[in-house]
Amino acid sequence: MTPPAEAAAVRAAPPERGWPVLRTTAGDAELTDRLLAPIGTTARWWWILFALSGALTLLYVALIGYTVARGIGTWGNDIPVAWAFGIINFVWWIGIGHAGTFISAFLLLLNQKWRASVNRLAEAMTIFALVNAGIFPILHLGRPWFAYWLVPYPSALGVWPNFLSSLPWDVAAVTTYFTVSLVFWYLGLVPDLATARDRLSGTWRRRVYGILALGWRGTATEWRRYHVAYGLLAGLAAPLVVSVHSVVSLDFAIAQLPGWHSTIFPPYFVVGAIYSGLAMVLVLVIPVRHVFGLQDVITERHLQCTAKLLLAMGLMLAYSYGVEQFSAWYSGDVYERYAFLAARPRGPYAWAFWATLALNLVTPQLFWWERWRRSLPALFTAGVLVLVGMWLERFLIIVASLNRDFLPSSWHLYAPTWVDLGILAGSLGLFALLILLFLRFVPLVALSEVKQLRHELARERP
Amino acid sequence: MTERRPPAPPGDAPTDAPARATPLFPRWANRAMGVAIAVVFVTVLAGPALLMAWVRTPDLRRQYEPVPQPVPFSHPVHVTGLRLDCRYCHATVERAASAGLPSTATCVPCHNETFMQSAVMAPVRASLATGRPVPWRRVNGVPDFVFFSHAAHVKKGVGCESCHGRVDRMAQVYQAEPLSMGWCLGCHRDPAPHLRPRAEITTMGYVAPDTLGAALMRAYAVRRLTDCTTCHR
Amino acid sequence: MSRGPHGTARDARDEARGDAPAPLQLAEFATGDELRAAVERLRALGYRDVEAYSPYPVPGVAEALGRGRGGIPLVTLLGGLAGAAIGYGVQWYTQAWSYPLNIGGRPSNAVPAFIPATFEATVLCAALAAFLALLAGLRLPRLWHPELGVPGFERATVDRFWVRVGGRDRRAADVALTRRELEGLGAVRVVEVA
Amino acid sequence: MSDEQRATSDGRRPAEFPPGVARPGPVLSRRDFVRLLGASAALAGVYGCSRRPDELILPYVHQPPELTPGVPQYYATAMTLDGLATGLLVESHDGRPTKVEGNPDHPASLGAAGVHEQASVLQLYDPHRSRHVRHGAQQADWDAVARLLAPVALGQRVGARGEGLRLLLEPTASPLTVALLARVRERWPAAGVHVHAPFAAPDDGDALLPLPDLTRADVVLALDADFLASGPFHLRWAHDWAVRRGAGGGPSRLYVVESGFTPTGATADHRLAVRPGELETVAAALLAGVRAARGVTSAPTAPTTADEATTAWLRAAARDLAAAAGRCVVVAGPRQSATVRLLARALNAELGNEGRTMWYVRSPLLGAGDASVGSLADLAAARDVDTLLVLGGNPVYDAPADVDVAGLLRRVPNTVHLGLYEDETARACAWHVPALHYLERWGDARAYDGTASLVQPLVAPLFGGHCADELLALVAGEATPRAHDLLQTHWRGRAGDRASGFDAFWREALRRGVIADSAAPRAASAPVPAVVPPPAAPPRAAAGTLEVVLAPCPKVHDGRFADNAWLQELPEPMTTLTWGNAAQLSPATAARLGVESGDELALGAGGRTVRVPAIVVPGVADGVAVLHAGYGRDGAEETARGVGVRAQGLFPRAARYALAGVTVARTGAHHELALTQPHWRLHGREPVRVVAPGQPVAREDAAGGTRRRALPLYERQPGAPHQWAMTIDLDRCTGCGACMVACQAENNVPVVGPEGVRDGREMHWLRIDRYYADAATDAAAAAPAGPLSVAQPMLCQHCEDAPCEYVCPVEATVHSSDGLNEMVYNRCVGTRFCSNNCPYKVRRFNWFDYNRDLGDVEALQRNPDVTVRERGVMEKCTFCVQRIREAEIRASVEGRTLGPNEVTTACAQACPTRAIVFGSLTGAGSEVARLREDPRAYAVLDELGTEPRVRYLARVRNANPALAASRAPSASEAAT
Repeated sequence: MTPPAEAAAVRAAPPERGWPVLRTTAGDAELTDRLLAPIGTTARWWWILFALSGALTLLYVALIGYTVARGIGTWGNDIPVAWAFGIINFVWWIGIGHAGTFISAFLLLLNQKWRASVNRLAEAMTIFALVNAGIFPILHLGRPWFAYWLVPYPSALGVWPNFLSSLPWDVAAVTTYFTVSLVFWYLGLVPDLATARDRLSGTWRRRVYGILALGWRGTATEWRRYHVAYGLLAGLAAPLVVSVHSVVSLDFAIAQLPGWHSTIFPPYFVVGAIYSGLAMVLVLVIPVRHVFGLQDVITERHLQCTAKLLLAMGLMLAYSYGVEQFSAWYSGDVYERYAFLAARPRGPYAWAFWATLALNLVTPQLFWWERWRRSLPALFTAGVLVLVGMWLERFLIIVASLNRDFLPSSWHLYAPTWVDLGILAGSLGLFALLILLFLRFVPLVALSEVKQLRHELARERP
Repeated sequence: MTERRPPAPPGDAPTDAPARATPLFPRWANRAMGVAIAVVFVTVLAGPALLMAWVRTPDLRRQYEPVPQPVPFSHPVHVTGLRLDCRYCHATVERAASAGLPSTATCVPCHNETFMQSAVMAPVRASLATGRPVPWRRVNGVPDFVFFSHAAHVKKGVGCESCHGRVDRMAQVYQAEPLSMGWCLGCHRDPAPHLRPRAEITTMGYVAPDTLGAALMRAYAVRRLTDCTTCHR
Repeated sequence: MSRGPHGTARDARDEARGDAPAPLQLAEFATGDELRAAVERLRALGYRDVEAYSPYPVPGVAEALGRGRGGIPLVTLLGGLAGAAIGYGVQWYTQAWSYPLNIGGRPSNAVPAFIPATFEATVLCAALAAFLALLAGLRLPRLWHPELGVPGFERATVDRFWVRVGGRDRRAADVALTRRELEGLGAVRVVEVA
Repeated sequence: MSDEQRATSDGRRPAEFPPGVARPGPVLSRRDFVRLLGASAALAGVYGCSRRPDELILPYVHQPPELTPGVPQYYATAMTLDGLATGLLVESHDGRPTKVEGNPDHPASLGAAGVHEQASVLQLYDPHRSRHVRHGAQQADWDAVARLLAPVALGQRVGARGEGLRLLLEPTASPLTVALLARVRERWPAAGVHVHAPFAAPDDGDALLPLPDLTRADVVLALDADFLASGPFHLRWAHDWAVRRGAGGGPSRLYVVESGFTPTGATADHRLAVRPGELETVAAALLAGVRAARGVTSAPTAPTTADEATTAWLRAAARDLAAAAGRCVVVAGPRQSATVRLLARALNAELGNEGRTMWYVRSPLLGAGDASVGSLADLAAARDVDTLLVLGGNPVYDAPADVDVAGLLRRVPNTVHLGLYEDETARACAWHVPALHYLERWGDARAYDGTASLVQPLVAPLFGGHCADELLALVAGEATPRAHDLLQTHWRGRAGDRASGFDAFWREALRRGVIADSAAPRAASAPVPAVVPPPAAPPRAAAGTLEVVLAPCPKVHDGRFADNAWLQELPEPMTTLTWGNAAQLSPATAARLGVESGDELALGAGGRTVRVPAIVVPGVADGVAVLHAGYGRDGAEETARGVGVRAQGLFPRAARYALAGVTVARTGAHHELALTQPHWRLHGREPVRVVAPGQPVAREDAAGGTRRRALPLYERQPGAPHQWAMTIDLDRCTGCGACMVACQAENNVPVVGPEGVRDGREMHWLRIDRYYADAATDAAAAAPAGPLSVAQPMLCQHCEDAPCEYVCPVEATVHSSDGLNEMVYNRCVGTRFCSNNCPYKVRRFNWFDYNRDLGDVEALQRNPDVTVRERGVMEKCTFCVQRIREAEIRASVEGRTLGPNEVTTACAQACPTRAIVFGSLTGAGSEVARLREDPRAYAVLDELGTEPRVRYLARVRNANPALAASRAPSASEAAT
């Protein structure tokens, strides 16, 4: 057969017959050019978004400076609510990070084909979310300039961090997670950077990509070992996904506060993390595939797989909520019972409780139906709603547990200040800024993997 | 070349791109890259290490740095020469947290009129005349959140020399020890080697027999005090 | 023992025989299947120092060339073990040895509390070990390679498939013969690397 | 909300921030910049070992023999309030008074010191004190005053006999002042002397003061008398009451009849809430009841009171009193009508208490029973006054509403004011002379029981100034009077006959703080007129009107302490309200008016209106609103200005303390009250336990299951010789708050201001929780017995398995070998995890740099033995570790071992009832070890296994069986 005929054969596979993971009709060269096209884009929308997110980032920097200069009192925190927005944002961002590693590592190990075209973007999302997640634990300190005291180094004082506390565990977990994610991401990038080096124009730009590509040539040896190492990293990253948010959950679970002191927290947090991360993937992928016209590479298949995962995670989350309430009731402990059965549904933050349930548990039920899994607006909206819902969940866990603990005499309400809100907005701005830069400078789809996938699919067809 | 091949996917028709002749990097780029990476790696590792070393340097702590005083008071002359006991001037060392600096009046009994006229004693004369104190400059100091009691240490048999060094040999007094928390802990964890009989507290160059430490620990009821509130209150 | 991209032990032996290295020749192929076929044939013809280049891993090529895992799994394992040892060691030293304190009445060597940080250290060291082992084994970064100057070779990372023979391989000593054989394998073109 | 927003959130926000309260500063001030530099240095790993700064050491030129630099000294002196003295020992660091303690030898103190005494040391360093003599708008000097009052010049204006001369004094019992006044009157026979203070002892010429002996009273009944927590002798009475309460043979029983809710009422076993107008009827009913119970013939039938329950309550109380005849006491509040006080007298006589548990002393106050001393009203009425000396006090602010002091001061050509501040009165006077703080001056004073003390200065006047005695001496004709000389001449006259000679007497008087056997003789009985004036019929509670009570604020009293940030931020004992006052209403009344806490009310009477926020307080009598005086100040005291509402403006002379028929209306405005404890209910929890006499602490928890002690999870680590611990007896604690101020003074605890309190950022290391039994908060507020309310001092419990410690990532809070939960400020990075995990929520965080903006003067009060905390670090109660360590060092210096009861904390030392006991568990005769074994001892939240070192002793409710039916006391009552 001659190539054109085969092309026709593939083209003949229409989207409605099954859910093709790849519908492109382009050849390797054309595909490469299309996927490299976003690099160096100068579209107007890009510049507008860049300006907006840049402005928010500047606000972020300014408010961080203000907080450090004037004191953490510029936030709304009080006693008993000594933790609030700072930790909420930390948990929220690090949770979002999880989907990237989940998609790239788990799906690789499970040999899921649809991973190929979204893992790059998802991993980028992970790293940028972790950048934010790394800022908040330091910023929320009373004396951030001593944050390095949490690192075990031989100081002239002769004292050390305390590893009974979960906070040094956090330092270890987040650092490890960030480093491994970065290495994993970069390793996956190397072949594509080489492609960029060889395909793009402009000597200096090519030199930059050339240096980053480390001199990759795509020899059989390179590919062989590359896959060994990549697989190992995936194998290491997978338990990391589980461990990191488990450790984060221990920041609460090792405390004895009613509402925190719960054995279901680690799995509960991991599920919630991946849940919010998948939502963020939807929120990012849908517009990106649209503006860059990648519908044939990132197909409806990807979106509906994400939607199914969202539904699954949502159900697990519902289970976790249920278990929390049940064990509170079953324990018979007066403090637990009050925290879960009285304070949350009827207390001062009941609105957050009910909003959390509505957003996190009701939203995903949409995706029992295929027509909703197909609908881009529905998917995008669901993503946004879940992101809000997960932020509120953390608000509930932290603020609503702290504000009414053991002794009624110390109960006190909490309200954020404009600084709190500004910093949250600023962190969103920084995240958006980094994503925009990523789109402009980095191949946003794993070229070699997509090509390989395309040829595999071609081979599978009769 | 007649073997059956599975169909190649579409779009593999050679689309000839402009052939580039010149390589992107010269041959020496390999070594350059290696060197660059090595440099980055070393600096990243060495930076913190150097910092940690630096905070332990005498320079940072102004150790061994003589402090010029308004009156060129010579400890060698008074201690070695005149055999004055430290407590003659630092009178409250045995009963108060502060060892106490001598009031101007303390100088008078020994320093007769004629000697008092010498130029170096001008500040002392001024102080006596105006009633304003002589502005001595601090040599040994700890931060405000550290509470140190001379009396407690002296009563437990810690000699002046242990922290202040051979003052009898210092023409100008300087800080002899680092006075860092780590340094304090060294002695608080294992006091025995640093103890001496109370009679020898002010002796300079005293060498305690090895066995003495343990005995003194019992005699003076010395405890290993590593509780934070021993010093931080 | 692994057979590196530029050979190792065998090279040494050739070295001993004092042979001059054969000139490198590159052959371009249109599809991955042609590449795999070519590689298999070259091996059958007895070429020892053969390397294949492809924009994506072509199934069977690495196997045909008998490429190994380069010992990366072992290095990773060792890295992980070292990480575990360091992780727990640091915690034990700081909490139970250097300055043991009464913290909430807990024992100083609190094994359960030391698990999370130990685990993280393990993963971190293992991952870094794997990455470094890969780079070291492939002798990367290496910005300059002789092939990279060859016109058209840049498409090796885009949509074309190349084979290189020559180097420390007596079978490739006869340039003309090798060239004929390569063309015989259906190469779009054959280039001799200067 | 941010500072900036908060500034606008509340109309009554003070114009200026009080001393020591963080102000919203520039985004990056120079100091911040310097700090950031320090931070970067710290990032370089240099912190704690940074380059030693260049410092000077300035030794004495001539070393004072009695002084050792760095070693504090104690001097005895006395502080007077409303003319009566409390003896004190004041700690001085290198010449700076830093801390006030009670004088164990003084009858009014017995070693305790109340909130006002504790806080007075801050007033000494108040930067808002006036610093110059002023005449009109010009700055003048003392000589000008001397010229003004020089006999010749004065005579020309006020006439040869001083017809135009008037003196207005605060109540005083100072022998020197009284003597000087006598000399003034010799010199100016026609001069008028007037005394005014809004809350001084009765001014109706009654010269006899009741002096109950509470150590022997099995039954005590208080007629609207807050004798445990306020008044000139309350420290002593609280002590005596606690002694009897804790003695063997069962606790005493306390009945309280009152209209507001006071600490005494909360301490009562049975409490009756009545409107002020009903009190005379109630007292009469009691007398009748007692007579009936004692079978006295010709007992008049008891007047019927408002309702059946009240009558039943009174009958039971009367029977109980009668049963304890000779072993009981009836006390009436000093501000009650003569009728009530006479009825109380009659009751004590009827019960045969006189000479047993009840004695009387002649009031040492100037003008007591002396018609020649006029009142403020007389003065305001006086015509052709030429020269008026206002020696202390602030009548323009606190005079009864219908006494026109401002007009008087406008009328009089020469008005001279002596005071600590340029207050409202000073501004209305032509002359102002800065007064000396009592820690700056020489003088003398008498206590409630007549005991005399010398007042000696601890520090040279900070801002210059003079005392009343010097001014009086001027008027009496002395050219250059000096208080010290005046005092010595005065006492030389009286002490001359002592064999030992004057100098010995002088030294002894200064050393002990008490002049030997100077107390007034006790009278065994007081005359009771044959016919006690019949009780006035209680006013009909007209619909829509309230009876409003004016009470001295437990914190700022009549306003004289309004500039004291410690007292402003001290929670009011019953409401925990800080930084202001509010109209206290019972839940029923509030419901009837449809108001909630914070809603602003307009209270109107006699054409005068006061707009004040309401606050709902269970236990206040229905139809009654209680207002605290001392707020709404408008003087030069910046801390006080604009805080709260001036309640005095409502009350005419005829009804100084209680006004009926006050109209009430909602203004619609709402204020966010600065409460430190917004929640009073227990929600089924048992932080406080209440038991019947002899009953041990309940072993059942709320769920009904038996409470098992949590097994210790970890083996104890070897400890030091001493193991420090504390017990707090809830049956002795009245919640007066002295411990809170003592702690604040001892430990350099900063003040955060009203915004800080609203944001839940108050810094008190020791707080006093106030719980109300839920049954009470809901319904029974109106029930005769009133609600059950318990105060609980809550501080760091120094848990042996402390939840805060294991969560700190940098080992900034760890456990010491002698059982202290240590907080290392300089190691803290401020994660605040410890606070989250503290089930008692006793940890405090420096949200801002509260100490940065301290003025140089205020900084002088700081205790040099305690680190001043910087921004961003956690702090909390340390068991006064600085005292422990100092004591240990002192002991080792003296070559002895430290006794178990030798060290005490600031709170325990200040407590008048000795409710707080501190010491070591080890060692023979350890009191705290003994109390830990008491059947009433329990640990708060012990089910969490924190093993606290603080143990509480359950509150005892010694109910009268006859009344028990109405409310059965039990642990569950406090819990459910």
